[in-house]
Amino acid sequence: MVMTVEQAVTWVEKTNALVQSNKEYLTELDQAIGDGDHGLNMSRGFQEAEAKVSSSEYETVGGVFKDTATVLMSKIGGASGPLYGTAFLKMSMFLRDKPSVTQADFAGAVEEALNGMKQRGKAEQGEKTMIDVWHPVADFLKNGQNVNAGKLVEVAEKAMEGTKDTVATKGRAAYLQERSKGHIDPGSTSSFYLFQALADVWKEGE
Amino acid sequence: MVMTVEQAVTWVEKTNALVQSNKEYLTELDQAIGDGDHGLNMSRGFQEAEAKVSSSEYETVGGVFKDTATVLMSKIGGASGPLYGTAFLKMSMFLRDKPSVTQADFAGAVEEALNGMKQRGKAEQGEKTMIDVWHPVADFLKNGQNVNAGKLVEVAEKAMEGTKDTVATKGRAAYLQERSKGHIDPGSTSSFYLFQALADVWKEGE
Amino acid sequence: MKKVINNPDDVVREMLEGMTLAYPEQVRNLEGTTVLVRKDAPVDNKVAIVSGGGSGHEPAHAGYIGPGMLDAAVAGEMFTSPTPDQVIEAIRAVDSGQGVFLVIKNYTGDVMNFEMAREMAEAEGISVEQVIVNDDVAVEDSSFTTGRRGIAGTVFVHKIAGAKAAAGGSLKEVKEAAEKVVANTRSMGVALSPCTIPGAGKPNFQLEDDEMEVGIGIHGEPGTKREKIAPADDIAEELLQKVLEDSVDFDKSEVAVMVNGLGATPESELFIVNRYVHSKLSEKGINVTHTFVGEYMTSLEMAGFSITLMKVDEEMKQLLDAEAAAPAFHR
Amino acid sequence: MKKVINNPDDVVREMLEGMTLAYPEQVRNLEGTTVLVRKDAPVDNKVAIVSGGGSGHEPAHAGYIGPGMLDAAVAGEMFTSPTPDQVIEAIRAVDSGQGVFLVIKNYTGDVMNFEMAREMAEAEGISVEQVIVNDDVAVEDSSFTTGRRGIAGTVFVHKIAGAKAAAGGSLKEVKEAAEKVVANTRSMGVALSPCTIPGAGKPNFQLEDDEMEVGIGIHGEPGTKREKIAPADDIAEELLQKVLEDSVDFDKSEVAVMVNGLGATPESELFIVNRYVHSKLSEKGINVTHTFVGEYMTSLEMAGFSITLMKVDEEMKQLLDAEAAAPAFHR
Ligand SMILES: Nc1ncnc2c1ncn2[C@@H]1O[C@H](COP(=O)(O)OP(=O)(O)O)[C@@H](O)[C@H]1O
Ligand SMILES: Nc1ncnc2c1ncn2[C@@H]1O[C@H](COP(=O)(O)OP(=O)(O)O)[C@@H](O)[C@H]1O
Ligand SMILES: [Mg+2]
Ligand SMILES: [Mg+2]
Ligand SMILES: [Mg+2]
Ligand SMILES: [Mg+2]
Repeated sequence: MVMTVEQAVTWVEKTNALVQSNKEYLTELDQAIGDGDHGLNMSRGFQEAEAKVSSSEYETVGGVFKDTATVLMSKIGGASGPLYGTAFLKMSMFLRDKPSVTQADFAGAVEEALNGMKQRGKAEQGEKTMIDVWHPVADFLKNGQNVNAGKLVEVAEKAMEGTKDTVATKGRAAYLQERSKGHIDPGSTSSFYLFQALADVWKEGE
Repeated sequence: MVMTVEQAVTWVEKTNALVQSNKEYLTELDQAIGDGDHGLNMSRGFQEAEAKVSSSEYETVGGVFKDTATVLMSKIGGASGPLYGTAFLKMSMFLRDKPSVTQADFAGAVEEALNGMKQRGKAEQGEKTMIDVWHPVADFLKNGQNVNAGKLVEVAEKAMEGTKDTVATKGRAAYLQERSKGHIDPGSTSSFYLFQALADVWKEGE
Repeated sequence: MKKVINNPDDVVREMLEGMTLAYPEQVRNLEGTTVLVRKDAPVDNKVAIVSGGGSGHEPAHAGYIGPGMLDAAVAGEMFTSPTPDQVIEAIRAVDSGQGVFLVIKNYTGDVMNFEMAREMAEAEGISVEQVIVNDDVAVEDSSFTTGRRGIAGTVFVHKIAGAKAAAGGSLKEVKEAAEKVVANTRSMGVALSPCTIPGAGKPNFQLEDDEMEVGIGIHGEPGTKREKIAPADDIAEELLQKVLEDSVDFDKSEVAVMVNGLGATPESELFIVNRYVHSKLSEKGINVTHTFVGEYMTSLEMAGFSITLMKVDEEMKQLLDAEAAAPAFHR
Repeated sequence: MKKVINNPDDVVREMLEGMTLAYPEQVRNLEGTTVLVRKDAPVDNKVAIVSGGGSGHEPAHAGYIGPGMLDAAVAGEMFTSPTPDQVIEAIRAVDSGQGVFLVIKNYTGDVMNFEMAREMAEAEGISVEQVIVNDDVAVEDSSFTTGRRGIAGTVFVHKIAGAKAAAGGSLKEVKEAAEKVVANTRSMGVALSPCTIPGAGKPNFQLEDDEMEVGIGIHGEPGTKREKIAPADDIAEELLQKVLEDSVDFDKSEVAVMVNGLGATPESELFIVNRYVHSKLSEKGINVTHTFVGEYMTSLEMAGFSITLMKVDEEMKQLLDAEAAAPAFHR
């Protein structure tokens, strides 16, 4: 599985499509344990990111991710803006000088993204944040075996659903303490959409 | 029909009883076309008036009315406070030096009250205010013939109900213009209670 | 009804206690009354300004006590004019010998209670003058009726009469300045939700989720008509239009603007309205010299706002700019 | 959802336009940004103070721009921290060479976005320091979690850091003053009704007619527990108790008090709470030196309030008293 510039653009577009059609659901998830703006934030950010990358010309995947990072960073705000911004920025930096992106490159990029996000958010796995989705996905990609679209969705979905039973210790949901249990983390859900979109891209490329 | 000091006190007491048990109704009437405080105002004022006159000793009916006036004036506020205050003040002034009060005396007192209220409120009959009750009652008392409890209630009640079909041009309901139609005037209703209480006093004296 | 109160009967007294404790350097309570006066009242050689009315309009009226504004504020029960015995206490406490000026909003109750106090004060030899504020254009003006209500424009009267008095104006001059404000000030309001008097337990009217009440006063009364809710610009346009069309000729004039929140409207929304008002006035060649956005004359927890325009001349601009140091109004 | 808005997407921009039009002598908008700065920024030879956060807390943060307080306020979308590119614009615009001090409330989003801007500014050679405000005792403090929220106590940080900077304090001194405020300030809030982000269309939670949400923040989030509504004194007691029991030793100390309305609570009710707070503190031998009652840090149209106590020393009292002339804060 190699990622082309075109696929990178499509990834952003498909993520946007999923975010837009699930905008209200993301907001509802955030209303339960946060401040109810996650759908608005993601929709604002990815709308602009899609507009930017689909109207620009790119030589490299890294270039697509760099623009995506810049737009997300300057349009989302909140907690998710710097985190998604950092994720794409770290991926773009890792892939900077790569004219083509192999699966191993991509796995390395996601690993870098994860590390950047953990550092930025001072969060570890198990704190009911989007890290809980990025972590197993990064592991899965790094593993290298049987990496396919179906498995990717499976891993991401399971991770997202796993956030339901944990108590938040980072992010806004942490203020709710025990009351945060029983609700899926909104950021984990938007991260799930991101990887679902990636799986769709892969499927089309098969 | 002569009014004794005791009867004057009972009048205030009975008025208070009616006001207290209809407090919410008076407020509802005022909510429809005013600011919704008439029940509160009347209840606060007559509660204190009763407390005052039932715990004091009086030589004259005028004395009872003077204290009633003072309490109403300093406890009700709003539009109804100065009006009821003026009414009792004018009655007390008219009856000042009368050791006993005949029916003619009382009719004169009410006439004086009406004039004082009209002057204070710059209102005439037909403007959907308590004047619309005091006016026919004053006329009825002045007339002198067949003055009895039943008739008094009849006159006052009819007058009160007549306010339903008029458009307010004085008081807070005037701001509603045509929309004030179809609602009974709250101050006319509390004035009706006053005269109903008077009729009850008369009945007991029969 | 959800309220942060103890007993409904104690609301006004406890509120006044809380105010006095909040502003111990600025105000004091006349014992046994519902009157707050300037800490240093009576102020020598100055005409004193007394305002007041029912409670529930906070920061009006006590929030406007201070140098350059009011000398006393008399609080009635919620939405109920104060009684004459309270008003006379205020008058007595603030008169320095230069006379006392009463700012009265045009409600039958306020007018009667204040005028009775005025009669009593005059009988005691105190010079008293008054102005009756009636800025609300929602209500038709007619000499046969009660006339128009006084609403947020009252704050401009406090400011200008207060500044005139602070500048050494005589009772007559203060009255003239206040009358100029009244003659040049027009307001209109709208409600998105009603409010509840603590003792009443329920609101005077109900609104559906898509309704607003236009031409609202400040006592929770129904307005002059009910309409479907509209975008902010359309609501502002409707109110502004009525204000501009009224008897003051605002054409090419200079104006002070007040966008006043009625209680529950977020400030962000008031600024959105202010933006529209400014752009519209500038389109019309009307020059805004002063702007006030915030909660100045509220109606308990009512959601909604009013727009006030005051046409100003040089003197009024100067008086608006003059120093004022009341808890709720600073220049 | 009833709001006086046009398009939900335009709320913040239109609000900022309305603010700029309301205070043309005090603030200006950095074109193309959501930043308002002091009209005269950068102020020579002064450490600049920058605050900000999501919108919906008005008058915070732009209402605190002015001499003696903030040099800039950065507005995010409703309840959403502003992005680093906006914060850096603010930093650049206000730096006079003496450095820039950031006041950040302890929310992951605010912390991350402001810190990214700080990194960028430092890379450009601007000295930047910051304080993270976390006054809300409703949330347990633990180093393993996000920690506590920053709420109304932030206004005391604005005042004291602002006064220190105005008095010529260095960046380090401003930071120390701000940290002293954070170390000595504790708050807690309660909601009687929720609020709605314009774009979300409905509130985050619902309350029954007899319920209140205790331990509420300022973003419409659910609180830490739900209880039956109680008399004002009991609610105030519950909040005050938690504030007093926390890690600041208020015993026999001097304090500044803030009773902050969250948006829809009538001022009369805030004063009733203030009355209780004063009487309780005086019982305990705690001396109130300054009192602030009003809407300082709101949560859109939420009904409810918070109580903040700041233990003060001589320096803090002086800084509290120092002149300040922001639209929403005057001394
Ligand atoms: N410290 C953190 N590290 C990683 N992710 C975080 C952190 N804090 C919050 N998040 C993620 O951000 C999501 C919330 O995003 P959003 O609602 O857009 O921002 P905000 O919380 O500022 O309103 C959470 O659901 C969580 O997944
Ligand atoms: N100018 C007036 N003349 C006579 N009665 C009046 C006048 N204005 C109001 N009223 C009476 O007062 C009543 C309202 O009293 P109340 O609700 O206690 O005072 P407010 O209107 O100040 O709230 C009205 O229903 C009406 O009968
Ligand atoms: Mg959120
Ligand atoms: Mg009434
Ligand atoms: Mg009334
Ligand atoms: Mg947010």
